[in-house]
Amino acid sequence: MPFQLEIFINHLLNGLTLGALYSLVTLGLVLTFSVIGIVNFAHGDLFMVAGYTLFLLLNMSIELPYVVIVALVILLTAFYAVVIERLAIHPIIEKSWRTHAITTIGLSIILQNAALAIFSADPRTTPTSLSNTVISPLGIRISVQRLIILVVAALVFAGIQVFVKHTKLGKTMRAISQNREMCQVVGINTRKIALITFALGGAITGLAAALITPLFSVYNSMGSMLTIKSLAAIVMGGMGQVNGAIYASMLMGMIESFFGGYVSFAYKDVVSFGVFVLVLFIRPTGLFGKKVGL
Amino acid sequence: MKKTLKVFVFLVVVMSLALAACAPAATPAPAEPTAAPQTQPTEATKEEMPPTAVPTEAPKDPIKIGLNLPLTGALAFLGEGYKMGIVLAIEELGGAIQGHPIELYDADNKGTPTDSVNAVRQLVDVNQVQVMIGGGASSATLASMPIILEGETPSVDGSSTNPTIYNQIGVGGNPWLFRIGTDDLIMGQGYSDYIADRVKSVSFVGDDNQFGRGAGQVYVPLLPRSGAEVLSEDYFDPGTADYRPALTKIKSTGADAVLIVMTDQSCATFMRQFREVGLTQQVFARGGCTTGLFNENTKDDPKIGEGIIEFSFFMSGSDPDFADRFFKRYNQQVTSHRFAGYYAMYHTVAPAIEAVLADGKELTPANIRDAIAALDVDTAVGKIKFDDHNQAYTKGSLTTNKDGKQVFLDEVELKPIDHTGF
Amino acid sequence: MNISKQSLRPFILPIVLLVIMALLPLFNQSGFTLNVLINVVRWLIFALAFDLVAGHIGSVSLGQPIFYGIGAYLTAYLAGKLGLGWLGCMLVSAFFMALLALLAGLAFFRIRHVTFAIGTLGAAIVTQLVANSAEKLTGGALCTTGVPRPQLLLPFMESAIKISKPIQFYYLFLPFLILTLVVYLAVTKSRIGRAFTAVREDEVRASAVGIYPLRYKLVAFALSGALIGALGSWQAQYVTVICPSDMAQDITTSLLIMVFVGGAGRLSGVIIGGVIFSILPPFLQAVGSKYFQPAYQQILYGLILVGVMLYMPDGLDGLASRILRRFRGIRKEGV
Amino acid sequence: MEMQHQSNQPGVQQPPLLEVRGITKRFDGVVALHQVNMHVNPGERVSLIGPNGSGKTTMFNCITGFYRPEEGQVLYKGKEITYKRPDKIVLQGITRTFQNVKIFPTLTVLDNLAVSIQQHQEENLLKRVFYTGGIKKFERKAVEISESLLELVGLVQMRNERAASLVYGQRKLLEFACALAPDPDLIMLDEPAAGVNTAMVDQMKRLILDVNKQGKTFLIVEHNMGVVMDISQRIIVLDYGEKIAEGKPAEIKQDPRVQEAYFGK
Repeated sequence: MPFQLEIFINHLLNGLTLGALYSLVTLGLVLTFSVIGIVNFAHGDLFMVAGYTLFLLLNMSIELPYVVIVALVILLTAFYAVVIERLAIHPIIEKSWRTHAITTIGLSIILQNAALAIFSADPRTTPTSLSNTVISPLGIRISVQRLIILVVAALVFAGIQVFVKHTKLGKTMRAISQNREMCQVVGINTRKIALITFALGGAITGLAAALITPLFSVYNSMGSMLTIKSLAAIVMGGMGQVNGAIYASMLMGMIESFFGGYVSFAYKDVVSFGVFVLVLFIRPTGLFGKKVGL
Repeated sequence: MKKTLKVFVFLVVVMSLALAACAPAATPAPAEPTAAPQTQPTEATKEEMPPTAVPTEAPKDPIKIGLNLPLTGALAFLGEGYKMGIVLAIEELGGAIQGHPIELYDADNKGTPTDSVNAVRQLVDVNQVQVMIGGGASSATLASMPIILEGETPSVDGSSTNPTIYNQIGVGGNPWLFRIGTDDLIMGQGYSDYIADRVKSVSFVGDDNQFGRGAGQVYVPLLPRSGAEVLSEDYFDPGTADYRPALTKIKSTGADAVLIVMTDQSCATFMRQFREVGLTQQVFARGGCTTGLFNENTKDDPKIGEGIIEFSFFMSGSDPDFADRFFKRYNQQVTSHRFAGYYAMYHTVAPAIEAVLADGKELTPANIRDAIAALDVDTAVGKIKFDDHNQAYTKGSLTTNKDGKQVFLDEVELKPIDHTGF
Repeated sequence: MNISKQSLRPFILPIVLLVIMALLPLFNQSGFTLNVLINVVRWLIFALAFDLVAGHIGSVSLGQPIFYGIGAYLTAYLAGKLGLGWLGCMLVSAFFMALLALLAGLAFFRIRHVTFAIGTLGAAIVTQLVANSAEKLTGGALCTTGVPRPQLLLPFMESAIKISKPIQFYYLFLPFLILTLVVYLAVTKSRIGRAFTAVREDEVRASAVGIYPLRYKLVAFALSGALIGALGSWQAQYVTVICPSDMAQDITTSLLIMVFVGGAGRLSGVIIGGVIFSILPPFLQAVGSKYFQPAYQQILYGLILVGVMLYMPDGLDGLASRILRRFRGIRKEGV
Repeated sequence: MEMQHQSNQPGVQQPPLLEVRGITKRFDGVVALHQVNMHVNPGERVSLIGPNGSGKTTMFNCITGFYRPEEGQVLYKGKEITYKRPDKIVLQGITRTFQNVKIFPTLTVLDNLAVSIQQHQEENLLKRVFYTGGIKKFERKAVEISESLLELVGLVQMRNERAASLVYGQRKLLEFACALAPDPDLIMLDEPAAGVNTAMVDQMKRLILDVNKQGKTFLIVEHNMGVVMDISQRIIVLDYGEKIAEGKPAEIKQDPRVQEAYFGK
């Protein structure tokens, strides 16, 4: 196959959007992991619940503008996250990682099957008018929804940088992520911060779901793969480094796009997970150095 | 002390939830249109619908029918679809056949071989059903075949499309399994010729499951033989994939047409992105690209599915009346699995049982098996009549989408085909 | 000395279990019962092998189904293409899976804790995806079918017995559970088990008493891999079909529920969890399929798992022994 | 190099049991130890002191193989052990305790001791699997030793309790007993008197002196100056990763550099 620049640019763009998508999903998870030290195996399922929320809101009898719906999904997902934190995470927060992992795996089973019981196994689509509006700058056709994802992802990452470095709450979170015990000693209420972090992670996940599901569909077992890809990104990014996880997500998007496009789709996940497992062996501390914390 | 109390409270909560789990089945909630009907209709058939037979007679022995279907896991939508069709069929039968009330027994095979063995064991040994309806995953069917043989209970299968099965049933060794759906090889021959008559090259894309992969194994070698080159072959996890990279690749291969083998939901997502990228090739499909559910999922923009040519069996176009009844009952569109479930029950199992009763014989699994083997029923999709490999040759149909609606193009007679080598 | 008294106690439960399991078919020989019993045996072996790693050395490996799947595929090749007997298949599978576990262990034990769990999960997914895509090797999503069933050739017999009835499978399978229990007890109730505990609780401290943690982790991992590989080999010959879904994550989920709800790292816990959660699903299905939708069942298991983690971190076994202890205490006071 | 220490002629001073030569250890550019030399003679009681963060525990970890120093050597009985694994070093006869008391909480008190002994009894893994007869003998021996040590530290009545149920002081005693269990030549204690009451401090001091009389060598990190002065024959002082003084307790007390390091100017 001859090299075609247009095709290459298309793959690049696809990789970029896929990466943006993965990193938006990863962001919520890496925040809670970094600040609270909990690996939430039910994170993808929270995304799924947010997706169904979007589905219900779009199919209400009153038609709301999309922006309002996005805001509602963000708020509701943050609320779900808070409920989950209070009921299941809060009581075990001081226990071992093993307890964290198994509890959240249990949560994941509950959420997936509750969704199955309520919504049946049929995937639901949540198209918006934006996902069918296509523009073609420079001859590359792309839907407005996808562009919005790219722009919002960039804004969210920039926002997180500002938040962590320049707000009091952000600085506190950063401090906790770097040294939990010391923070407890100096009187920071780490439990309250944990709750806030969960809410923030939920809000970002809600935003991600509200933007991304219109391009795809939402179904009960979709969370597993999202959780696993996010976890892989977090590990590759250096266990809890927010920026590292974002870069790793972008890398996975690029690998999938280029390997799938030029070699084989059947093996694209094999390759992206293969890279992840290799990184574990060669650099267990992650690809981007071992700076601790946010 | 406080700890013990907590444990106690927890146990009470779990127990009450266990009880609560029964509740939705016992008291059907007012059906929310989008929610699947699940057990509600089953209950309805059993409790609310009195047998149509003369009420003065003493109740006759029930007919026990087992469902060996994937009800959870990745293929749950298949099992649910089957069940919806079966439940509708039973409702239309009035909940009974000649006064014998119909009882349904579920067994979840999760679409996996191991659980399929468990499921058939349960149906045969515990529920002691007289006949089973199965379908969904070919691997599950293959694993359950020894148990079906050993349990000596007939099973009617709607959509295990793996050609291997053909060689193992009927004279192939297992007289208890019957297929009303044709397999990939039988369908593939006709459709490959049809495609090759129209285009010179094809890009193949499929769901990454038994359905898509199984079709790939047939079409990728058959198409070149019919005269159309296959330029790429790719599979995707149903639902998850961002198809854009694949679409970009298809664009770069420059194939004349795309052959999609996907179920309804993946196809809707795929086609949406297909249009986004601006591809204009002819789209051939096999599976769920012109179904009611597909059109439902793309109703915001009917242009998405416009002009797709699809080859399928059990399509609503071939029995529009049934499609209407189905929509009325569930407020959902029919799919080929929902269709297959209905046909397996209404046009296969029910006539066989009637035949047994008409002959004045006992309703034993063996008698039902013989009756199924002897069936010759005319339906909207052709005769249900089994050959010596227990295969019925229902008709295939060609359909397309026009203005967001399925349009019936043509029927295709399917013929027996040599299965050696599979 | 009290040590001898203590060393007897762990044998009581497994012996009772084995006696019950060996005698049960005398009372009920339906294919369903036997199939449930076969499943109990299968899950118990799986859970015990999983517990060697997750419970005893504390490395929660979410990749154990890899050994199961590869063992099964290997058997399809050995039995189907090379005509190797059933026992031979199991032994060869066990050997190669132990070898694979050693190699994988050398790589994966460089990482720890939750990273280890995530890494092994990643490896499990890669393996499943490869099995799904490498159609020439595994049949892909269409599965490998037609694995021959075992044939038993006993001395003084003219021709081999073809194992096809559930009861034959069951009694051929049961000794494998006995072997697993013996291995499990021999390892965990000995000095090696003490070293396992040391490694699980504190690797630094373990090094400081002369224990090389990696060595013990490898021993546990290889043993677990061998047992699970043999189990996969067995299952392939029982079901005759092997699919990539046989390595799916819900197997790991079931193992986690059995081991951690029952009580990780304790034989009685694994037995309690394994028996309950391999009998409950088919029982609920068979008795209450009208009422118990599979989705509700799964929700229930999820709730139990979360609830146990929140309120009974020792699992059902811990709860049982606490109740027993209290009961005994009351009786002693009364006397 | 090794020749130096093999002079076993009478009259010549015995070679040191442990010798540390020019150890340097850095963490992310921060120098924790810089070119430190020190030695411990057989049968001696040596204390390693210094303000917080002066590198005492780092030195412990370098000797016992938990850290890999960037420069320098550690010699034990004249043989280099610098880059050996911790478990190998233990088997050569150096045991240690930890600053933040490490025991195995779910093992019984007796098993905590037994597990400290077992690795020394048989080093070959294969032997452990196939040589069951020997194992039983080893096990009896291990229990015997453990019982006598429990008597020594006064924990006999707790023998079958889970170690998790011990209070802090008892845990320290157990850890101490574990360090004695495999009959080592050099015992390294990291703050044996920290966090326990005065009675326990006295018990600890007595234990150390008693065991030392039986010929065991001690290297101790300790903050409690009273204890250090009472039990040490020689004291080594670290500050900012460098050795600033060494000598008998009385000399160290007078040393101006030590006073400066501890109390500032």
